Amino acid sequence: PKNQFPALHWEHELGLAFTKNRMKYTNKFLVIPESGDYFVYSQITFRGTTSECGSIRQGRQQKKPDSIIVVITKVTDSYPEPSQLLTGTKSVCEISSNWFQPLYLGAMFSLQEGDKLMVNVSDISLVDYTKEDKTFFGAFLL
Amino acid sequence: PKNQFPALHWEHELGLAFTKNRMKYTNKFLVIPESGDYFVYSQITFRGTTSECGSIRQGRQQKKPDSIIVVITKVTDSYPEPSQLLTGTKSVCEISSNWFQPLYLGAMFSLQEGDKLMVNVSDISLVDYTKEDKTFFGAFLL
Amino acid sequence: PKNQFPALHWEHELGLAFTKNRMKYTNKFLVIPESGDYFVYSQITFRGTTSECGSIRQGRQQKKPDSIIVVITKVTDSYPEPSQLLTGTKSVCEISSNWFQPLYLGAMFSLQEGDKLMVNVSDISLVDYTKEDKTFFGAFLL
Amino acid sequence: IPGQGSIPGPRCDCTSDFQRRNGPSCCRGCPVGHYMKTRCTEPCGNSTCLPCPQGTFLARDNHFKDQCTRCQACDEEAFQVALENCSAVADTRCGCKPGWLIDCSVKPCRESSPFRCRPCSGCEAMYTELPLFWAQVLMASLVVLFLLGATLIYTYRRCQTRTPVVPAEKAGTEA
Repeated sequence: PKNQFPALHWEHELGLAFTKNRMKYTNKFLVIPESGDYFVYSQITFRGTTSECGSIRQGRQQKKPDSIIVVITKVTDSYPEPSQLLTGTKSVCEISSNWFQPLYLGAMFSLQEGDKLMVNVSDISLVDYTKEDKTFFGAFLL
Repeated sequence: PKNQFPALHWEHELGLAFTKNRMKYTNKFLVIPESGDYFVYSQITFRGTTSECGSIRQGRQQKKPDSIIVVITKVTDSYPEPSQLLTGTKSVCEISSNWFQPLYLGAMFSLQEGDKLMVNVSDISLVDYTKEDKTFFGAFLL
Repeated sequence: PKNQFPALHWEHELGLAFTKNRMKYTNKFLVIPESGDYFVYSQITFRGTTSECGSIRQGRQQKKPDSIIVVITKVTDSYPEPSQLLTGTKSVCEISSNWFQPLYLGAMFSLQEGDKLMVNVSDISLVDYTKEDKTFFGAFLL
Repeated sequence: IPGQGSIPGPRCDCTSDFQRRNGPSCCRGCPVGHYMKTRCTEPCGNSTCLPCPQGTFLARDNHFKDQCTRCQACDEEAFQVALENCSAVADTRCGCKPGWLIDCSVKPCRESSPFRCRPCSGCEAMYTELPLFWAQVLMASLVVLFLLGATLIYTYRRCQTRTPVVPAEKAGTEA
């Protein structure tokens, strides 16, 4: 499969989260109830402490940055491999003691009934899962 | 209330700005005209001169970053406290003489007639309000 | 025209790309088939090697940052000048050997039949066009 | 009391604290820790209120909210712990274990700012759930009190030494 990044679990009933009109959420996947054009979106807030790249020593050679990646992936019965619908990728090389930042994605796709959508991230330990207004995932039929 | 961040005023008639289908804008709030599912979005462009965090001195200990935060908040008659619908939060520790960057948010919510939406920011003095295509706020019924 | 930034070419048939309901794509433009309210969005992933601004030398004075800019522009028969609908602008001063980051834009506009939309960027050589899930552009009628 | 009979119910004019207009009707709101399932059906009747599900809360009383708020989670990567677990009436309160200090992640530090917990080696188990700002206020006031006490003791001692303690027999000779 394209990316072996881990997929996120989502809360789909409590607080601001909801599913309706036969849209189902099971085991990390949003399941598309009817074929049509959907707007799919997600924001992941990442946070971390500063990496080696950001520690600056005099006259040293510039370092390779770390990176944060979020991918919205489609899994479909009609093809054995998942396909990457949307990707947000950013280099991280902060000089401060810690950092945090969001990656937002959103676009329209033609999806088939039964297609499944999930969100993969490069490093789950960097995901700020503490509040539902910072990290979220959704889709709606147009 | 959760965050005491200041709310922004918005132009709602001139240029690209408009309200229609009984969507009202009054005193910093978009007022929801009928119950339903809405896509709510905003982009705030922030800009500033470099903070203490970004000034690098040899062998110094890593500094704490500043931060920029945007929150889309809902105020409703049915509950005495506002609720945070969407939050974009990013650390800032730039080494350049000045910096500028946008935070974008957008998601779908079930809203009630009479609900009010506002945009709060951590520091109004950092908001680039000079051009309507850089900083904007909107909502539409799905 | 307002900004002389170069406009991007887009694939509109292969892979995830598609046009339907009389929405046309010709020569860098999406052409609006019927008047109405449209949600217009785009993500451009930029990438580069580190600029002079990010090279740190002891006691040097802080440098001006580079910048990345994406503009969604409307061209209309009713007015001789294009108008900037959405702008994403970010300063870049990375200390790592290379950097990459996305800028996302999306909002609702009232458009007229025949209006044309294009995406301009500050520097085409910085655009990561290698994968369709990283850099995309679209619009749909609400 | 003669002629008590049926006492007329409270007036249904939607002005008393417990009767509030919610949509077309005037209803009694839901108590803390509950969400509104359905509105009241007869004037000034009770809304149907159900307890907030596990992992959600509502801290205010007499309301008409139809959905409880999600509890925040503490950031384990930042060594935070739940000083108070979420209940149906209050959000989780995140802080640091005793003996660990709150280290705000940003400057300036705000109430809602992210923070990390750092082990505070060599300091006694100070209960660290006080936000940093209040910890500093506490420390400052302790120092002020200490200084005040020291000056009082010092001036008291000085006053004492100035009034000579004269042996009884010599009293009266020194005017």
